[in-house]
Amino acid sequence: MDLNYTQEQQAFRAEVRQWLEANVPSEPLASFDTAEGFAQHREWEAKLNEGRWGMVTWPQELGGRGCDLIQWLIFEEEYYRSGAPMRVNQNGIFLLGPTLMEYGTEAHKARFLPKMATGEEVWAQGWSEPGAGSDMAAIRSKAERQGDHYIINGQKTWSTRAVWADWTFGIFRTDPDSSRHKGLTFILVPLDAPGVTVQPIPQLDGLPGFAEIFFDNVKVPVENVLGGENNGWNVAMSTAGFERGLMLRSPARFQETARRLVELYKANQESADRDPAIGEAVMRAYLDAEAYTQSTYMTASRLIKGGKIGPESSTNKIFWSELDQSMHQAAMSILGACAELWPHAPAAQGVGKWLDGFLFAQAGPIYAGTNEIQRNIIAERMLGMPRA
Amino acid sequence: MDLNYTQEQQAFRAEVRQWLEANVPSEPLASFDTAEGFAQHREWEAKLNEGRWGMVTWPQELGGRGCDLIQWLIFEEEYYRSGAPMRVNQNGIFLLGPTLMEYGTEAHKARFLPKMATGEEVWAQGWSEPGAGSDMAAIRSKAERQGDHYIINGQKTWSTRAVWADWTFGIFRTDPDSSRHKGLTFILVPLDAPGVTVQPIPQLDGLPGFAEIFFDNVKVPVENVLGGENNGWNVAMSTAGFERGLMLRSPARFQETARRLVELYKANQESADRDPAIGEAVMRAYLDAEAYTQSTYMTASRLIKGGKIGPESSTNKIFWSELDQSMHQAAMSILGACAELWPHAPAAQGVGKWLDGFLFAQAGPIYAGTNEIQRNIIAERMLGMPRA
Amino acid sequence: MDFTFNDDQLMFRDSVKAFLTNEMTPEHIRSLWDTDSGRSPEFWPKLAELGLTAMTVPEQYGGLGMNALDFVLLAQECGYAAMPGVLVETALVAIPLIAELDDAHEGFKQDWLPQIAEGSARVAVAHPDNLLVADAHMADLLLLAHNGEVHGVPAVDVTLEANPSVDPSRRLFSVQWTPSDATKLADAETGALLWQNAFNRGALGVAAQQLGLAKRMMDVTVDYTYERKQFGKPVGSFQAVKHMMADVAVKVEFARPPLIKAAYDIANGEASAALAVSHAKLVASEAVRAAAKNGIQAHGAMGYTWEVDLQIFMKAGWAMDASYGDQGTHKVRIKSAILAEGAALGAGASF
Amino acid sequence: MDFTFNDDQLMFRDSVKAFLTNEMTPEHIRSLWDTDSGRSPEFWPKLAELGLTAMTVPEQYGGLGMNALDFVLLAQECGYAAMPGVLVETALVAIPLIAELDDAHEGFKQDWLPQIAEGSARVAVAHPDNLLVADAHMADLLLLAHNGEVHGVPAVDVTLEANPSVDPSRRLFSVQWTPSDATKLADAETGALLWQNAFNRGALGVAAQQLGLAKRMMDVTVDYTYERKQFGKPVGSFQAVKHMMADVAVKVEFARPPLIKAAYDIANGEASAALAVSHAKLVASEAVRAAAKNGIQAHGAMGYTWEVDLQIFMKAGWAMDASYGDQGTHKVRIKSAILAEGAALGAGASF
Repeated sequence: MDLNYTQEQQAFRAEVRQWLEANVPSEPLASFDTAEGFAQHREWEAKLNEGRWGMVTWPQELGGRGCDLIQWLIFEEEYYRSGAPMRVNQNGIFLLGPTLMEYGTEAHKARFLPKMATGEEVWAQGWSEPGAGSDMAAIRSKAERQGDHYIINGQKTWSTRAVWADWTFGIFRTDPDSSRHKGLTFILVPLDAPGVTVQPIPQLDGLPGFAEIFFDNVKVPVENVLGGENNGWNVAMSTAGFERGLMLRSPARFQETARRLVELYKANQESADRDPAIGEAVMRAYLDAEAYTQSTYMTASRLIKGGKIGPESSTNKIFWSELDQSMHQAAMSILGACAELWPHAPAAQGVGKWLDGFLFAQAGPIYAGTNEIQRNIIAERMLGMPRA
Repeated sequence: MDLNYTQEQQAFRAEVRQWLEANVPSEPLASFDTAEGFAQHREWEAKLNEGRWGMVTWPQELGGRGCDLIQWLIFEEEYYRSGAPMRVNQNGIFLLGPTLMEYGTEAHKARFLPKMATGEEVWAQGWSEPGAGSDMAAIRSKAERQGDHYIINGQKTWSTRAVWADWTFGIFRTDPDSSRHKGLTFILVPLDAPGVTVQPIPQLDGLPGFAEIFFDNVKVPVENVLGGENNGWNVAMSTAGFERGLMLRSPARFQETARRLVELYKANQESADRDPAIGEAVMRAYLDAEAYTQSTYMTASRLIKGGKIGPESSTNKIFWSELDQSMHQAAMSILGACAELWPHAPAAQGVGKWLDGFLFAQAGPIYAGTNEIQRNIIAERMLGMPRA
Repeated sequence: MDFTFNDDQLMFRDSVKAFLTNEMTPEHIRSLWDTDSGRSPEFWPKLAELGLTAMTVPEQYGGLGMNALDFVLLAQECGYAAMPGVLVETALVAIPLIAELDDAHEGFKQDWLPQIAEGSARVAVAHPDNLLVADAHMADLLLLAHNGEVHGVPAVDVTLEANPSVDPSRRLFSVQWTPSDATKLADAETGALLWQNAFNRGALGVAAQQLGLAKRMMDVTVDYTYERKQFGKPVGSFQAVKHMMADVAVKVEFARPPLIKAAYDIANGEASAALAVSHAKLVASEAVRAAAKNGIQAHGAMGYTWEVDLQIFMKAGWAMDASYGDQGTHKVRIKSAILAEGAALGAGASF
Repeated sequence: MDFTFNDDQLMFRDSVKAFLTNEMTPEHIRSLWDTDSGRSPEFWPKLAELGLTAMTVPEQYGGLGMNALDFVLLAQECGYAAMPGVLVETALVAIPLIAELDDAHEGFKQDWLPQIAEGSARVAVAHPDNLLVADAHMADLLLLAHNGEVHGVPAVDVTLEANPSVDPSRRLFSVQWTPSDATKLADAETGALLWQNAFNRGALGVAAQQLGLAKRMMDVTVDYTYERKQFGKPVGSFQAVKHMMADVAVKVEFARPPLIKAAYDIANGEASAALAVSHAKLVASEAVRAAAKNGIQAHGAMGYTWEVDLQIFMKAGWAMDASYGDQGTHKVRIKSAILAEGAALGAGASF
């Protein structure tokens, strides 16, 4: 055990920091759930890619830097620390990218990875279907093989980024007689294909953060299959494993929120301390963000040495999502009468983006597998309790 | 709505207070989970009965005072306020007593109520059976009719007070072909009958607060049936209804604990305030005890006007048991290094009976139907959510 | 000792509930969100017709002479319906504040109270403990604070600036105005008491509405758990979902008695009113937070959408949370009351 | 940057775990409860044989020269087994405290450390921040505080009075003794630092044991949920029971990294050690409370009995909760660290 960064790691951090200081936009971008903001974020992805900072964990030959997980953590720390824009293309970079590298042919990689890296093609995920939610095996959308094509019919929902994205990936039932996890195939579908309709779903803040995608006889070439016909569940699990794992919920995000919360608290300590629960929550935010960081470093160190992520990763999902909720609730409590105001309200003093964050934090315990599903997984697979 | 006590109610309170001041033992009695303490408590019941304060809600003609629920609340307030001993015979007075009045014949009442009132006969409850717990319908103990007797075989467990009690009441399967709620009969059984073996169950503090009762061909006359053969479930529900309802969990108990907690906090405020969660918990204790009292007065007022207790009474069970747990946890936190010490430890300063109370509070969310069962009831019967 | 409402109180509550169920549907609320004022011109007259604007106006000014206890059940129903606007604040704060002015302002009372009672004039209250003024844009009269004094200013003499809230139903304004002797209704000494009473009544009103909102979130969520299916079963049949709703039910159930007690104390001028109000407000706020958190969780992803009605009630509950004192304000009042030397605590001290 | 233990550390942990699983069974612990001393005379020599008493003794005194990081996994296992006695306090507090004495006490070190390493002498620590002294009755030497000074007193020169704890395994004593120049090992100035270091190491030891206890409560409860049946099914198949155990698992899982970080900081003399220790101690205490609460609940009535082994672990966890600082003590240290001007917070500041 050695909790010091190596000289190389320190140099890497310095390099990231320097580039970000020079390149992070001075004005915050508009929300990527708006057309304008989406375009701005796509541009930012291109800029990141120019500096080869877009997909640092990808191999060198694919335009990445072949960073290991510790380097990735360092990159993320610097990224969040710099206040750089949110990644509009995380579905591609963190979910589909690694899946393509594992299951894709050379042709797949050549076709999809470069444009993913530049932000030229932004990916939406197509996991859930209506009435299924966290039950990923309840897939009813069909892909029927016709010669060298599939004909896709059905519907996906809760597809993040789909409103302005270019492509989606998801699993479709290719064996009509199958049920649950069997007979599914992982397919890549361009959102501008004839027969695709994207129906925005406005979220709590009124912006279309996700969408329904309708497939009406959508024709997709068999080349768009990843990992082979009827093998979709395995491919999807590898993708979802990443999602549930550490790649998407970088500790840096929560550490920065905790830091901002401490600042907010210190700036309002006298009024905040009228409610002792606030000081407690602030302390808790710092500690939990720290524990989450330490835990991630432990996992990263273990994976670098050849370890595997197990069902204990479900504890992560619960921990960060509840942390995020409670940090934002604490901020709302500190803000008091200002908490309900949007930042452009004249009377809103020092509210920052806390209200946005508060609303977004409500989704944390729901998406990427509800926390109830995660608790089932922990109980059954980690603790070995009897199935229902 | 009128939240003032009437003159009669005030006079009643004064009368209770006066009697208790004159009669409550100056030294605390030993625990009624010891032979010595049980005898002392039985004596105290007799003394209460002499003053006609033993079963104030019973009708005048049965030796009670015919108190309505408001008077009962006043009595309880004064009782807890005075620091009088715990009631060793509450199973009789609050559970079986009212059930006898509802389902008993005149002969039953004449035979059992007076001795119950004097404490001459102390009652144990015989609800649970091994492997059943909160599932009261999973009764396997049998009572076989033979002429004018039943022959009882089987086993009860978690029988509070059974180690030193004289009688037990419970339900037994009289129809061998029945299952679940059907074919059960409510029977009164003397614990000194041949074939009865009482096996103490030591609890967390090492004392036998409950027991297993084994029945080996125990012969009981049919007169000991309450409410008729195969009608036991209804009789038991009426009894359990009282238990779940307000009669056994008098708000006064929690108000007095909250008051003692406030005192403990004030006496140790400087050290306690190092942990802001303590001040919060103390405030919460007071508020929750108050809310529970108000709620009980609302229910009592409603019942006096002819209302009924519904499934919302399951919220009571959760509320008082969690309140009791958190109050005692707060006390342990205030006591710090002294919290773990028994009162007779030389270094134990001002610990009172908090450790005893803390251990006992752990049982609250379990007995009288676990809080999980209560939450099921609330969800299904009060909120009308779909059954599993 | 009788801790129940009388039949009149319960019947009036039922009729208001029925009225709001029909008139103030989620669809209607959403349609109001898209309007400039956020208010329907036909609605206030209907409230007046029902007698709601006259409830707490003293009889000599054309009102019904009812008190906070009579009104509290109605305030809960206004919350349950997420009714936009300031009926509750008008009945519990503005009207009593005017009625409590001293005799020197009898003319002011006669000018305004009858109009308010009949619904032809509306009032907004700029309580000094609140940051902004709700529905100032609909008001004919504003009650304003200046160095602790109470002022009454006609709408024509103020300038408003809108402050958008997370709850699109809620219309909040900063108010620019100039105090003068002509606008002064109470000096700072009298004002201190008036504003203090107004604060307690305002907090009671918010608590009542929040409790109604918590109940509504619970009800719409329970309904939704029949609709939403996972693994082939309605989510409401899963024990985890049941228990999360049961936890809300416990909070709602035990927030109600303190609310009623607070209303009773205010109506009867009890010394315990401030403590009772703070208790009620704190637990109502907690009930809202729990109902929102567990409500959205039981809804799953739908709970995070604009489409599902839950958002209407969550946002209303969140938005008014710090109005008339945030949790900290009320915790301070509670603690100072229970830690005071000689505070009446323990069994027998509640009533 | 490598946040993993090496193979030696893990293998030693495994062998200690195996040893304790065999030797320190719940049945054995119960049998010790009934003895006067609460300790088995054969057990300490076995610990010495395994090298556990020598682990943290510097090599020049016949020890293995290991540090807090090497020992922390073992301390967790001691907790997991609810091992009675003060091995953890000896290794993490007593031995380092003696080893840290200045050169003037070289003779004292040479007298005691080799004996402690080989298990022939035992030490008890009366840390000034603790109320009582654990296992003073088994000690040959007591390290005591007097006005901030450190004193070393042979057992023959002290008088003990027993203080029964809720945990029958725990044997606590008040100590009567007379300080003298002959017993003094450090003056108040040096003592302040020594006691401070001892406090951090003691808190680390308690945190490690508490975390082990929380894990054990989780494990025995999970096992029990197969045995206990309700409505014809093992209670562990009910979602409510699963989720209550999952909640404990989350707490245990996220209490581990802070514990390891604290051990690392102490072993490496990092400035962040005090903060790290307080973090570890606080969350370990919370894990114990949650594991006890949910453990007893999942056990049902059996959890409240003397018969079920859960009680052994609950009581051990509760009893040591305030040892080396209660939650308040550690919260104060955490808050002052994170609210300090210029505190390093946020992304990139952890290591």
